[in-house]
Amino acid sequence: MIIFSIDHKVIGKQYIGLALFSVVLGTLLSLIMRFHLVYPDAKVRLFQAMWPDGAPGGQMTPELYLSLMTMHGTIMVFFVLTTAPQSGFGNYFLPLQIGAHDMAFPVLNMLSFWTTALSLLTLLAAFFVEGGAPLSGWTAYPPLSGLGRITGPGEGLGQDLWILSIALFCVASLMAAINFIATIIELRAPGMGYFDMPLTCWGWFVTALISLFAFAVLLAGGILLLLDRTAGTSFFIPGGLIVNDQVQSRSGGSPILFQHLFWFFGHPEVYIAILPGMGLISTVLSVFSGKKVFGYKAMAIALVSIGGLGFVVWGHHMFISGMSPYSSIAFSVLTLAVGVPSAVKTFNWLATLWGGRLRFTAAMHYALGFVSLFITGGITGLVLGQPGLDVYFHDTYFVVAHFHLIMGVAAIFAIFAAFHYWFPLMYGRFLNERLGKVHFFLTFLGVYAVFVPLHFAGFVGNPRRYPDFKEYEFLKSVMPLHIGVTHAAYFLGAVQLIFLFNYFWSQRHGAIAPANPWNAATREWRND
Amino acid sequence: MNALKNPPGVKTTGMWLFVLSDLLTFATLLVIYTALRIANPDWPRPFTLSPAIVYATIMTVVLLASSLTMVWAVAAMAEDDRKNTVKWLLATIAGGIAFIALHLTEWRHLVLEDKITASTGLFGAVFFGVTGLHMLHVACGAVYLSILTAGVARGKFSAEDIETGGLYWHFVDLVWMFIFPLVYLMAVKP
Amino acid sequence: MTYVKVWIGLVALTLVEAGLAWIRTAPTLMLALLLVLSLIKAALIAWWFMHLRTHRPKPLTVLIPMLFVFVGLLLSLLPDGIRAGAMR
Amino acid sequence: MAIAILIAALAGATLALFFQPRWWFPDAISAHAKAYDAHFVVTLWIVGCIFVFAQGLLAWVVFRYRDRGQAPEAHEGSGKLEVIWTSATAVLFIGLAFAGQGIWAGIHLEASNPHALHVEVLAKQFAWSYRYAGPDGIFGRVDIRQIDDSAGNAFGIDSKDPNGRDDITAALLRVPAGRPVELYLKSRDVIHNFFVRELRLKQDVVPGMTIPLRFTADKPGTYEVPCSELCGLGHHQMRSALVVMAPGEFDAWLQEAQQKVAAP
Repeated sequence: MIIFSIDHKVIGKQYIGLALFSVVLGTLLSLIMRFHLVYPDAKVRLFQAMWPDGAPGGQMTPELYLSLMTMHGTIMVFFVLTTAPQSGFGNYFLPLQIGAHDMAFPVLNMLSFWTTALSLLTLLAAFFVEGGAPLSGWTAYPPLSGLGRITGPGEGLGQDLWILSIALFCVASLMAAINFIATIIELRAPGMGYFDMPLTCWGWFVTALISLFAFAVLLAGGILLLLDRTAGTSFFIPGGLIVNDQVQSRSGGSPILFQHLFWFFGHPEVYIAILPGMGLISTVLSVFSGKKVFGYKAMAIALVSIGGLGFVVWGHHMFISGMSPYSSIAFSVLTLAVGVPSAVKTFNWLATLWGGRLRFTAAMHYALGFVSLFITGGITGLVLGQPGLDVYFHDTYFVVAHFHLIMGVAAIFAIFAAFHYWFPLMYGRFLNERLGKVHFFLTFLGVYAVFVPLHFAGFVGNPRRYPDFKEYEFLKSVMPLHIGVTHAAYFLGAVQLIFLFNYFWSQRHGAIAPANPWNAATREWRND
Repeated sequence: MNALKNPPGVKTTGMWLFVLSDLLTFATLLVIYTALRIANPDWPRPFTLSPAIVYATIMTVVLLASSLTMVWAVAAMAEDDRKNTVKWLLATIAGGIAFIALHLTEWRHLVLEDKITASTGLFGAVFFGVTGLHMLHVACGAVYLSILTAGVARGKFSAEDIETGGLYWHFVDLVWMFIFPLVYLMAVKP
Repeated sequence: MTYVKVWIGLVALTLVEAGLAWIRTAPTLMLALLLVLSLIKAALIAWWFMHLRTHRPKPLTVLIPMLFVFVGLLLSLLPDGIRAGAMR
Repeated sequence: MAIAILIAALAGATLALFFQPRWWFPDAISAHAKAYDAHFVVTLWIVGCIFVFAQGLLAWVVFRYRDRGQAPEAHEGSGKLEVIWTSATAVLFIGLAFAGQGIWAGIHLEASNPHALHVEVLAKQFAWSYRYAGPDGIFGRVDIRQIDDSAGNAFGIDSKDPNGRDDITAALLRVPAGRPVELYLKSRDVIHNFFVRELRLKQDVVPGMTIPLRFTADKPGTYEVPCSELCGLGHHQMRSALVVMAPGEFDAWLQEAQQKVAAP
């Protein structure tokens, strides 16, 4: 029973496989989007072959672009950034690191994975139904997403499937969260206190706690939105609407309430993506500088406070939403406060390196890249966290650059580090170090080349979620920037093949790894 | 594989975690209800004291009674008295089914006679949304307890398994303790 | 028979709640009273029926307050409910 | 070693991009926009210094402690250091949060000006309409059953309400320079967003709500208004413009528009 296995290692690998599939798919979608942005009039036979309705004659329609964008965001946030670092590596290594024989509930663990897989299938099914995939973005704000097909293509069955997929994902994540928390609380090896756990375990622990509460709220939001669509309720739909020249009979709801529910989940979700990475990076930096993590306790406390503060800052996604302006002030102060533990972590990472003897393995490269990206992506939060300044940047490419750097690319660098670091335990062989370093340098360069220029499109005021920029005078000036970014994105996409090759090739042909090749102190490397 | 057994207490911890998370889901629904009600001062209050509230009170007492039998089932299992455990579990399931039956009768009444459905306005949406989700939990609980009952009768399951099932059942009851006053009593005709 | 006593208490509180509706208490006062009574009932169920009393409280001492914090946080969307009503 | 150079080089390149003049904010055309720019520059300096300091330190540490066979030092932490950098960043970040509130207060917390020009803004998939109250200064009642885009009545102005007879609807937002303007943002279907780059203002237009937005534009010109909240497949084409006119010109335009409305 390798398919419905209840072994945490197998399930961990299954999650990683699912995330790999999703990340390849999500990346391809983004590359197609980047192409359309700079060559909106191009006719591509391949597009027509793939989407006969969405790209008649090979020229992509705006609705196809927007549905690709929605799917890219959903796939990346949920099926890559939430599954790989937490459910993937967490499942595999958490029990090993705390000396447990397995997760607390192995069957629940298996169910959680298969619910996630079902959720992914449901999401992908949206591509193939009438009207295509939804185009309301990964945030799915009603009324656009709440009224059914009348608001546009993809808003029929496609949107229903999307919500169903998210609801399933919530259920799966809740199961996983229960499993992680129960394992950490109950199954730590005798004598291992909470403050004896490696920081990776702290990362998974806090992430699971965040999931337990954040997904519960998203689940409620998803249920209500689904009721609005299918049962004719009007939780999020106000009265007096005329959509597509038809008077709507609903009344009394408020669209802003959905945004509150969504971001009550949505902001902690950012930390779900990055906290396991933070834990891992602390470990990798410490192992390869030959020192203990500087300020272990402060690091653990910083993880907990980031997780906690992460729940009180969701309003900074809603500064321009029509939310009470007084709430904005409170959310703003709290938002900048969440920068403090993040800065503390950065200082501690630097202090961990300080005075060490740095061994530049591939994993170490990714870890150092993570720190650099974390700084670059993080500090723009100081701009966006101020409501007065956010007013200009909200929904521009500045925001796109900010969150891709910090929750997208930085988290993925942590995943790369995890692969290189733990591959010997997972497959008994090394990932090829030389290929890994080449991949690192090209990726690091590519990431800066793609995302740093996008900030400047934001300075011009370039709104995001536009299929093309032909309509506006002021956007003509950013076209050279976008052309450059698109080409950099192709470069970046292409160099990922190096990693994929390395990953599959090394499973069979990599150098055989001895026990504890990195000289690490944590439990998973011990032979017992 | 799972050769080693978990220490005692893991299952109840897991169930407590589920309960906490699901409580937050229900709390979210109730908070949305509150926000919508604040935004709509003309919120309808369709319930009469008799028969609607009397009926809902009976439903509440039935659900509470099933919690009491559940407590006894857990206590019996703790003493390894499987016969009584099965008896009290069956009583609990009966209570749950009675609750669902009463509830469906009430729904039928609302839909057919008061012409309130989920799509007739925010009151109907909240009422059917919240009570529907709760009823789904009761139904799942009935199935869950049926599995436990069948297992206990055949000598399977430990006291902790029953305790865990009990946690779930009491949680469903606990949620109703908020739904009854907020959804029913706060919607009595002025 | 502590459980029976608790149960009688729960039923009695339920009847008190229904009684509040019967005597047509003013809505705001009634809401406040109902919330207090419901919390008491929920606490009784958790404390006695769910064995919170004897459960090793380790994780729950942190997580139950957390739940309250999150519900409190959710309440911060109420101002926007008011605002949505006022700006209609 | 190589990675230290790369980190430094990429940080330097990022920094260098800030000295190009091509991709930057458009001109500020209101007092608020100028205050915005001033506060942004302050923030940018703080952020820039942190960026240079942190990336520089990272590159230097990597370079300095590269493996040369030295023995790693054994320090595991220092309470004193933690306290210092935690409190320093807390003061800096939270101070910045408070410093930034002035800009925010300038958008939403200022009292309505009694002499302001009132304009209703209506968004729908995928177009904007603007309504002026006309000489009586009162907006006519709205009846959604009378909405008829082809007849030019996007707002659904009730034909029975005398206050509505002199209401002027327009496809562009024309305002006089120097006079306070108060917009009332409304949407007919989904959420849209009203964004004027030169005013540094952006506000969601939420169905079911009427959201006020105040500004005083100083510089005549035509400024594009892109929809900035995803509203469906025509989102990227939902374009409008703010036309700031010299006060005399604006009065002439208003008079002409009024005559058109008066003589059907």
